[in-house]
Amino acid sequence: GDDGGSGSGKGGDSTRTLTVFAAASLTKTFEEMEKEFEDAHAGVDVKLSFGGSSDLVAQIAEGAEADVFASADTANMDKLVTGELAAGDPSEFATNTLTIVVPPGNPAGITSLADLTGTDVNLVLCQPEVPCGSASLKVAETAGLTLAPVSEEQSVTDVLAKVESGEADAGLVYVTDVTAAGDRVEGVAFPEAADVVNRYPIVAVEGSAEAGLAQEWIDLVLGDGQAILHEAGFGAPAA
Amino acid sequence: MARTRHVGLPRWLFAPALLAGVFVVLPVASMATRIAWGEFPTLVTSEAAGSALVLSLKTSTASTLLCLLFGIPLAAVLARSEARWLGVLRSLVLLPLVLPPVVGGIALLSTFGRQGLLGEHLETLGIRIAFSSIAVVLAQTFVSLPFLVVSLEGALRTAGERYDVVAASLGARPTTVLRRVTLPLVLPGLASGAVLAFARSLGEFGATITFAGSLEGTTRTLPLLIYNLRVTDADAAVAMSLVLVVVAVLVIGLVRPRGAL
Amino acid sequence: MARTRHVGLPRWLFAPALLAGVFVVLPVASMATRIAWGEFPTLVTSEAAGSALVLSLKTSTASTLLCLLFGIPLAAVLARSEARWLGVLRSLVLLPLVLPPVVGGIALLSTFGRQGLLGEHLETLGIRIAFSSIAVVLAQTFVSLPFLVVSLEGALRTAGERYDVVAASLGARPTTVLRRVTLPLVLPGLASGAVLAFARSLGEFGATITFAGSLEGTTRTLPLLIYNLRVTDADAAVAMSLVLVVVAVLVIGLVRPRGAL
Amino acid sequence: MTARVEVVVAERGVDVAFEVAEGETVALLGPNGAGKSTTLAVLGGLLRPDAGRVVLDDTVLTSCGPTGPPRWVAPHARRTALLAQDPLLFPHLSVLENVAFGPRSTGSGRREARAAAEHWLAEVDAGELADRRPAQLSGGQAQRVAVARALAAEPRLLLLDEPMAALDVAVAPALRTLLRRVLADRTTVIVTHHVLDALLLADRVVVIDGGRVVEQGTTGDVLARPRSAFAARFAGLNLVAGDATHDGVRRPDGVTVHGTPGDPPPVEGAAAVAVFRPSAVAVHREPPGGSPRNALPVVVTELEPLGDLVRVRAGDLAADVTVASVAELGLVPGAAVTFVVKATEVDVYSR
Amino acid sequence: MTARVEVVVAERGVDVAFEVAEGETVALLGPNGAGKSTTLAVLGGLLRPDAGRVVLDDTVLTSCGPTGPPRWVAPHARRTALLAQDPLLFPHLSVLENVAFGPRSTGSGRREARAAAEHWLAEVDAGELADRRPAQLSGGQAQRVAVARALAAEPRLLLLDEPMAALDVAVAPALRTLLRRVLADRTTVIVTHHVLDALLLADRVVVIDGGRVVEQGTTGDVLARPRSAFAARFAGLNLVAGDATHDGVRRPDGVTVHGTPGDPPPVEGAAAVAVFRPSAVAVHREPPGGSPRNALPVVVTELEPLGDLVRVRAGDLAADVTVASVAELGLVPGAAVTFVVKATEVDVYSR
Ligand SMILES: Nc1ncnc2c1ncn2[C@@H]1O[C@H](COP(=O)(O)OP(=O)(O)OP(=O)(O)O)[C@@H](O)[C@H]1O
Ligand SMILES: Nc1ncnc2c1ncn2[C@@H]1O[C@H](COP(=O)(O)OP(=O)(O)OP(=O)(O)O)[C@@H](O)[C@H]1O
Ligand SMILES: [Mg+2]
Ligand SMILES: [Mg+2]
Repeated sequence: GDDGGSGSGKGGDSTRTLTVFAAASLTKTFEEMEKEFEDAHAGVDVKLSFGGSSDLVAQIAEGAEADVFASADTANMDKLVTGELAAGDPSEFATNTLTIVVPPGNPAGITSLADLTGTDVNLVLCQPEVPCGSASLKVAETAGLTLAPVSEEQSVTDVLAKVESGEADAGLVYVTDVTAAGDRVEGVAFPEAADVVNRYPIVAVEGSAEAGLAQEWIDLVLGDGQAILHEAGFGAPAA
Repeated sequence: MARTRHVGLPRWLFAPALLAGVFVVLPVASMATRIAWGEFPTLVTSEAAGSALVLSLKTSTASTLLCLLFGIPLAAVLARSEARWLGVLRSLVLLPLVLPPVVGGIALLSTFGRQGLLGEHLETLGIRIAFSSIAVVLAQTFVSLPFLVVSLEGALRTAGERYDVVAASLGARPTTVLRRVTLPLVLPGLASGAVLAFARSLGEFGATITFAGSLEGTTRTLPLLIYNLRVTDADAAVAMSLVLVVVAVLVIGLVRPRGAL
Repeated sequence: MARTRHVGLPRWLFAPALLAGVFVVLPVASMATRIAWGEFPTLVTSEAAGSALVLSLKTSTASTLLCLLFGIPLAAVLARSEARWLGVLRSLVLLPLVLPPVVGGIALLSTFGRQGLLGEHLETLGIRIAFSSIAVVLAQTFVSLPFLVVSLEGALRTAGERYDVVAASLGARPTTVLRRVTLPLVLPGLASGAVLAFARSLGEFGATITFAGSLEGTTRTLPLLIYNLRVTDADAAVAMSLVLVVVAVLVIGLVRPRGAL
Repeated sequence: MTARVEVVVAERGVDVAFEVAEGETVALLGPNGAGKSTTLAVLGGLLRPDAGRVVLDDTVLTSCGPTGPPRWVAPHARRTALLAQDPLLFPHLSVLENVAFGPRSTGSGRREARAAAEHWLAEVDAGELADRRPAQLSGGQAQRVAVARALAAEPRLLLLDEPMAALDVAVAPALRTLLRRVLADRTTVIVTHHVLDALLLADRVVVIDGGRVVEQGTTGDVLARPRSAFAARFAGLNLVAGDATHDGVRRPDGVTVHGTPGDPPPVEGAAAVAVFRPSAVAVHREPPGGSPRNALPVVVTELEPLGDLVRVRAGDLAADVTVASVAELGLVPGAAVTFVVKATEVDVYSR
Repeated sequence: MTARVEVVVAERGVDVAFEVAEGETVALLGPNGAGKSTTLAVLGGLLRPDAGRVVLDDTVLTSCGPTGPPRWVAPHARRTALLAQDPLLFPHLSVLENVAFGPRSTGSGRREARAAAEHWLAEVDAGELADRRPAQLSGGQAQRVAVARALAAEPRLLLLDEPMAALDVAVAPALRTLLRRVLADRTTVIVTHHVLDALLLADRVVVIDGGRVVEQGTTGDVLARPRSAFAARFAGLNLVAGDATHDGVRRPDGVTVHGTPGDPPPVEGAAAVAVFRPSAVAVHREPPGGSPRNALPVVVTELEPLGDLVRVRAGDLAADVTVASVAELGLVPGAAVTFVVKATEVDVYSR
């Protein structure tokens, strides 16, 4: 990107800017789409801002200039919609499910969700307040298990870091996170995961000066972008 | 009573000083105005809040003591020795200041973690640091140590060595000089340093979450709790922040020696 | 050449000093050993890395200057005036130190944000601060100011007023005294303070992400980039952290006056 | 510049008042801790007294306590350069910059200030030290530079606290000559412990003891006819205080010293002093008969060489005798002897 | 304790060597900047010389440069208490604690140290200051406390840098008497600018000028028969240096001063000095005839009162004359006169 002085240098100048706020878990996929989009739209500079979905909603509410918002859950998207900051209805563009993540070689020999309840297993989860944490609780609840983590991490990244460093024996994260981490961790799929599906909605932001471009970005995500998302481990949208 | 007159400060100086004060105080004050004071008591007296507060105070005190224990010698060596390699060490001590705390946490993991440089050996001895309160203290010490060292070294340099020399010539051994002359003379600087270290420990978040994790009663200090709350209940987070601020101001106000910062 | 002898430090002092040094340096070193050095050049020369580095240096320099501009007067007032209410102000200045940076960001938003105390009025004037590079500078200034003020105030107190009084009696007006006597005498303390402020600005993360967001080229400073990278590519994050460290050490090494920290 | 000074600093037990006339040099004399430096600090505006006034010409510089509305002029606006007991050269400036500091601060241009600094440095014989840092000076060199710095500030009222301390025997007379020239037409208050400084530099002396002015007057008067014990000691004279008799002074212990009453003679019974030179005192093993009418029994406390003579001290009193007599009389500290002085050598006047 | 000292500090142009015998007190004399404080700093271990040795009895305290293996004993292990030119009382300790610091540091118990401190404070007449902070002392009081602190440390070698500076006329003799008693059996090096201190306290004097020892010897010898200009000035004598003639000294400018050659007489043509007292000098308007054989044309530079007399200074030379003659001759600075001195009053000896 350039080093333009403020949030978005819009107008009829040589470059137009499209600002996309997206959940952190979308970083890799959206960065790939950015290239594609910029190739297809000469003179357009896409600026991506990643963060926790709730942070991003708060920023938009505080006046951050965003054209598109892609959330990692429906709850935060609902906040945007109730705040009358969404232009139109959100569209779901991906889903994600949980998986067990273990260090390479699976030293603790975890094979099922029930194995996580072992007393000698150092288990880390996301804190209940963030989407992957609440999903983890739900999964355990449906399976009738009580999980006793040694730490409730702030984000998926922190869970991965703990497992990757061997500090924890196992954790619960999204499939896409395991895919992104490559061979630094291993995933252990478990059947109960299908009960709790996380949905990713996207919407154009109210008052965007680049409503046209915003819609084109959304179209890309819903269209050609699906392949990129699939490669990263995301499931197809339900509807 | 007769009073030594201070050299008056230039009057224009008060304008930027006031601005600086306002710049620091106003945001906190305006945040305070947003609190739903009705719910405040329930919010801040919850069990989670209580245990986080106690943990924060305990670990911050411990890490401040560690900072004093190791930081005073380091500052003394940096201020008084003239060896070349100390210049390098002096820059290195600033590392935790520039490292984003999260990266500091990663660094600590790569040293004291289960597969870390030292952690491996500790593991075989049956000692595990990660996910324990000790990890919290280590993380806080790591980020706070430079504060103590830098302030104290500055104070030691400003104070100079004239009185140390007199003490030595009166027969005082280096340890006696340090204890009875050097440190008492830089008490204001030492106090500032300790206060900075304590405050930094109390507010420490990134390294703690990365290195120690977040579990109520063991590793979830007040800043970690505040971060948790923020996702679900921004008001509660702000309320707890105010508690943190008040606690810090109280502790610092009670502890600091007269005349020192 | 004849040399003034330093009073020897007690020998036992070197043990804890060394331990302190190791405790700070070892984690960073052991983290460095984990870097895939082969990819290092590509990682750190990416466009994103470049623009983040430039932004970080620009904003940190700006905020250090702001800290000096407003912090020197504040420290002078705190150190030299004896008014009662200054005791309170002195505690309040420490607020940004204890506040978890994220909360500091919230506080800044509630002041300078669109619906904030001042932001509202600025908005009607067509000025919008939040989520711009100015917001980055403000966030950094907010968290760094206490460092400068506390170190400088400590140094001013340690230096005392004897020379100021002499200067005044020779006819120097308060401004002249400040410029030609007071500040030059506390140069080591002032330099330490500026270095601390710069370092803290360079590493600032929480308040920035909350108050300024994370937009490449505008608000995504090096720590924010590192945070982003951590999600996708932990190795790159560590590599960039090292870049940050090296930059900080270089800048500090070049800038600091001789003899001062 | 006429200066009027009234100072009360309760904490230090100081309560003094005196005046300095235009162009006059006043020496403050007194024992350690008498309050001399305190008085200078108040004059220079570095200490706010509990009560008192400092008036320079018609400007009230300090006024507090019951007398009139409170007033305070900042030190820098007083133009009263103070050379304190400690040289306190600015450690970060060179010697030349130190001396140029005053002129620069009071509005001189860079070159002008530099020229003035060079001039004053040369005057105190420290020209070759111009480029040094204060840390590279010896004690006496620093003292000289501090004197040059105070003089270069060209103050309306110059305050010098022991400016000649730490100077070597070769420099001291030269600096004294310089000060004598410089202070001739300047209003100055100078603190000193040396009689030669007072004699050569001061028009008047003010003697402070225990925080009170015990005596003041022109230098010649006070040193020739001291009324206080300290001034007598300072002038190198013997002084016996007591009540006036018709031809002398009766000490509280009953011993009477006879002498020549001054003009006017003291009223009988009033407080008076008898003053005589040590060289007028003869020392005897036994009280002698004969014409000298005063015989004071004393115990020798110290012996000091004094040129060809020996000064025999016995408490407050002193006698100058030849080396031969010391040997002859077997004088050692602790010996009980009699100090004998002719009444014609003793001046008696009221206190 | 015998001390042997050889010190080279190139940066300050100092290169001196001397010895101090067991129990002896040596006075270091010399102009400002001569290197006196530098020498004390090396003795006390506060400065490492470029070359030199300090040997106390058989212990090598400092050794560096070409002479033997390098050695360095830390200041605290030397037991050489140094009273520097600046009192430097510890500001955070009370006066009593300051004085007790030395004893406490060298192993005395708390009560013992306190008792010692009280004793020494009383000795310097500062007992009532015990509970004050140094900031609450006057200049002279601080100086006295600093003396007490140095004495209380009971060092093997005592180093005093102008201990009598800043003292008032009443305290100075008492402190001098105290030091005289205390230093009698102590090995001490003392720096002073006052002839009385040297006379009363020192067994030997070492005169340093420009960083070199220019003269040393027993105090009496040096002060009575000085060989260096500074020592003559210090002793209050006139000194003319030049080449020996058969009965005098020829100055480089050709003027010859005749006198009484000492025993042994200086070799003709060798460096020699002529020394005479100011009181032996008569001042004439015109060169007189008659018996006094020495007539030195001079220009008066300063006039100083001296008791009943007036000291007429003309550059390095001085003459003491009566007030009456000053008036009669119309002596003022700048007047060209002739100093006349009888050859019998002039001592001539080799340099
Ligand atoms: N800062 C202070 N606080 C309290 N008392 C003080 C302070 N400074 C000096 N004093 C006391 O006040 C009295 C007067 O002190 P001052 O310094 O005026 O004496 P002085 O006449 O200058 O003596 P000296 O000849 O020793 O310099 C002394 O008894 C001293 O102990
Ligand atoms: N720290 C220093 N660095 C360099 N030169 C110095 C330093 N201190 C003193 N000097 C110089 O060294 C010489 C000797 O100084 P020293 O202090 O020994 O003199 P002194 O004989 O004690 O004089 P005084 O009677 O004035 O105290 C002087 O010319 C002085 O200027
Ligand atoms: Mg004084
Ligand atoms: Mg000296």
